[in-house]
Amino acid sequence: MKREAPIVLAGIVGLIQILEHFFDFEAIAAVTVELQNWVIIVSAFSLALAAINLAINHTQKISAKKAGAFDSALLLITMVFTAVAGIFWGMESSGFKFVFNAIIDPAASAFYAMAAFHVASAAYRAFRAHNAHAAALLITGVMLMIAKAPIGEAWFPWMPTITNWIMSVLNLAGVRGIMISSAIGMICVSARILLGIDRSHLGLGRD
Amino acid sequence: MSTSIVTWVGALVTIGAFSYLFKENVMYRTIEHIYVGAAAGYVISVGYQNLLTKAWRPLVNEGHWLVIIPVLLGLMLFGPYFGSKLSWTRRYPLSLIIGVGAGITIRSAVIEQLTKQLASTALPLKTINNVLIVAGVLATLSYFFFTFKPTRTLTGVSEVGKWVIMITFGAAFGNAIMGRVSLVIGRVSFLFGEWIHLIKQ
Amino acid sequence: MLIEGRVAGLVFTLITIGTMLYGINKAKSKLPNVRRIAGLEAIDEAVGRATEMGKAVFCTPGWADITTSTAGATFAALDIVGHIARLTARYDTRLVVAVSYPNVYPLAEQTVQQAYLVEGKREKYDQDMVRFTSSEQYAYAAAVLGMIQREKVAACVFVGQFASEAVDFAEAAVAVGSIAIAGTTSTYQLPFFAAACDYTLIGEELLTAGAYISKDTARLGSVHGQDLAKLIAFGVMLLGAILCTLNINVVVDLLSK
Amino acid sequence: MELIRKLGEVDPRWLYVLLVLVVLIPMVSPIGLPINVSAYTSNAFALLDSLKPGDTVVFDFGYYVDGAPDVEPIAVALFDHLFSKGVRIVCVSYKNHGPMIVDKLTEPHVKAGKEYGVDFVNLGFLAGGETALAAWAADIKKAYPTDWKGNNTSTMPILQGINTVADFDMFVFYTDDSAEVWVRQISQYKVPIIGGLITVTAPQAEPFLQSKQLAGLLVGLRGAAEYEKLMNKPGTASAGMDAQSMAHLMLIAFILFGNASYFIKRSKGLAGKGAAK
Repeated sequence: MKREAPIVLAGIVGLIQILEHFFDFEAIAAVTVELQNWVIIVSAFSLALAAINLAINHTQKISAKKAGAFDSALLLITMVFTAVAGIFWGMESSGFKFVFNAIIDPAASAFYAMAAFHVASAAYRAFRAHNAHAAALLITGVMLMIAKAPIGEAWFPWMPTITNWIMSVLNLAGVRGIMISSAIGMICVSARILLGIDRSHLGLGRD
Repeated sequence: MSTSIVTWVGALVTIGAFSYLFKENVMYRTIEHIYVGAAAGYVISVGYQNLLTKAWRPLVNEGHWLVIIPVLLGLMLFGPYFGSKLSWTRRYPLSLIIGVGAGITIRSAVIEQLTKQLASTALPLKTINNVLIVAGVLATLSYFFFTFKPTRTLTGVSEVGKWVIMITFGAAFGNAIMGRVSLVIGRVSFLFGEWIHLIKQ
Repeated sequence: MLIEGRVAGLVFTLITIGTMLYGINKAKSKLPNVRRIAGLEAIDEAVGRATEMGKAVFCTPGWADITTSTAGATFAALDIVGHIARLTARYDTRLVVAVSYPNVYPLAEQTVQQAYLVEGKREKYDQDMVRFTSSEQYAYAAAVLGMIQREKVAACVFVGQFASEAVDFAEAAVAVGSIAIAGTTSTYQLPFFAAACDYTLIGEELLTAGAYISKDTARLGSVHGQDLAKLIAFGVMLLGAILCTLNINVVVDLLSK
Repeated sequence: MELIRKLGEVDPRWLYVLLVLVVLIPMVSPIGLPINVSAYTSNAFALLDSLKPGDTVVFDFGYYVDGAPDVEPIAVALFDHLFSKGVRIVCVSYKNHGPMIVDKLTEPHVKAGKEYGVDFVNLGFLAGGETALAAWAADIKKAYPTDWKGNNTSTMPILQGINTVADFDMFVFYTDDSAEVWVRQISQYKVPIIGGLITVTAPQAEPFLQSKQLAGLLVGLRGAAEYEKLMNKPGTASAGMDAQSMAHLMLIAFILFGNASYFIKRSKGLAGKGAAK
């Protein structure tokens, strides 16, 4: 029972979503939206899960006096401060806004921009025409980069015409082919979950 | 030079993060941990705010008793923290989220990403572009046939598909690099514009 | 009753699920044959090369948890990790596996251990083979980069879900002169992998490779069922285009019903 | 030949410094290269320009601050454009950084006299991803009983007469992900959708444009620069275009050099890679 009930629950709520979309039943429509709003509430709880895991993990590191205990303490202090500021002073408060604008925004942006630097070194050391397929990829990519930079347009005025054609014909065909294939894949994965064939997401073994 | 403390702290954070590009160091590790902590705290605040508007106020102010069900389900997510005997509790809220999500995926993917795409590919084969689009989609799709007998035709068509896919990746590659460059521009403009005013705004 | 404009969607839902169930049912009596997947064959070759050179094989099942929608990619990746572990056990090659999420760690450990057991090399299994890094993106990425540089690897396999760290990994593998094989369903990272790595498993190829290695009836059967659904889609588009050329719009009309 | 081979082995840290310089110099002393407006941008501009005073539009913020440099300039330009036309804007957030971003972007307009709750509103973030999007699209006031600041949405002037997403005149989303989620959940409501996309994911939206599931696309910093040009109001995006040009040239040069060095090495049998095929 304990194993079957969650699977049945997933199946029923999923089926309701599907039926409501294709059939015109007033009663189901209300239930569907209600269920969706329940998901919002449960998801709001789940936002705390990752934070709790993180807190437990780092508390253990501190109590075991492992290397990096200082970093862990720093992490916990910032986390508690931010959460307290957000909950008690409110997310409109200047303390909370300070954390967002002075720490989260620049740090996230810097970490993400770091990937751009790695692209530069990868352009230099890794993006190789090691076979014909990779050559086709690189040539298309470089043409696009020329066409989208104002200086490239000035030097090769015909380049944007070619790249626009590539985008709206060849690229369109490739993306659509991949999209159709993965849409069918997505439907099958979801259906296997709703039918209880795939239950790995619930930690119930992979049968 | 900027006189805003937010800009100054932000600049130090940015430089600290970028210092990793030269060598893993204490400053980077410090910034990383502060950031991860702040981001977690931010998410907790957002979650709390959501619960306030979606669960607490409707329940207390308007008497929507039905809200108790998702609240209980939400609390069940935390069962496993109170001993492995309670690890089953988490399956129910997960089932709700996954079940509704799977249903929504099926119902919208099948129309927006399947039937509408099929209809838009049924183009009159009267221009070269249309022929290329139809042939390209079919060839790409056949690259993802995995279990059919590999006849010479199928292998040939899927090889064409692989070329189309590579050109598609080429387009994505060019765009990806462009997007990443914008990110560097953003940071350079912050450090040298907003912070030390070298770039005239 | 039926909502206008969504009938074709309903029909295709039923067709897709129907072919999938048919495929799974058929697989119970006979597993379908899966076509050659170049990236998968390259793994055997890469392990062989590492063995010859006396160097290590590195792999990672990506940066994703098993409770999210990308679980499929992670499970397929774990199947490939198991496959690699059997090869390294057979040839006595050193193996390093880096794991990101806590939930994935025990699964990866069990997978590798099981592989050594099956190959009769239990004593060769080493606790240090499967290493937990961090679920924080940059910490995970930094750890992986460190391992690739320090462990003198001759083959790198990156499979599963990846974000912006993909390009760093591919670049690191190239920098140490290792063969690089990658596979992911995250489409934005695929171009970087395809440009930098020797072999790339594209999207569903990864999922199919996982199903193929695991010999899991339901998953392999589903692959066959999906193929049938794709074949129907293929036919509908081809027919639609031909009829449309002859000014007959019946297929487009039916699809928008 | 030897030089090219050696150039292939430069310490990557020099490349990082070079990239910063290549971006910085044209920003300090702009070259002012002309930019051409693409058909995508002019089509999207024409659609947005056809909105009338009093029309109500959704802005859905689906990006995190880390992707902001590439996406946000589009949002900034559209706020300017639509507010100047007297269009009302309902802001929602698909990702949790959204509400803070909306606050920041609307601040100058509040100072210029736009009234909260009448000219625009910040409804905030809902957890639950695509399911949350589906929920509020179907019934906006049920999903958002209050806005981000705790005001009751049912009495808010800007939301009078609006129940589902179909009641809006246009739907604009900004994202650092792909357009698929919005096409899946919003396209069924027959409201024109315009996507403000991060550059990376633009190629994947192409089929939706051809099939008219999306009405228009604005892509990345370049798209924003073109939009600024159409509005005759150069801003941050236009300022970055010279830097973009130079960085592209540098990266193209890197790819060419890298490949030349690779082929020289390979011809001498020095490269480990490529031997596989």
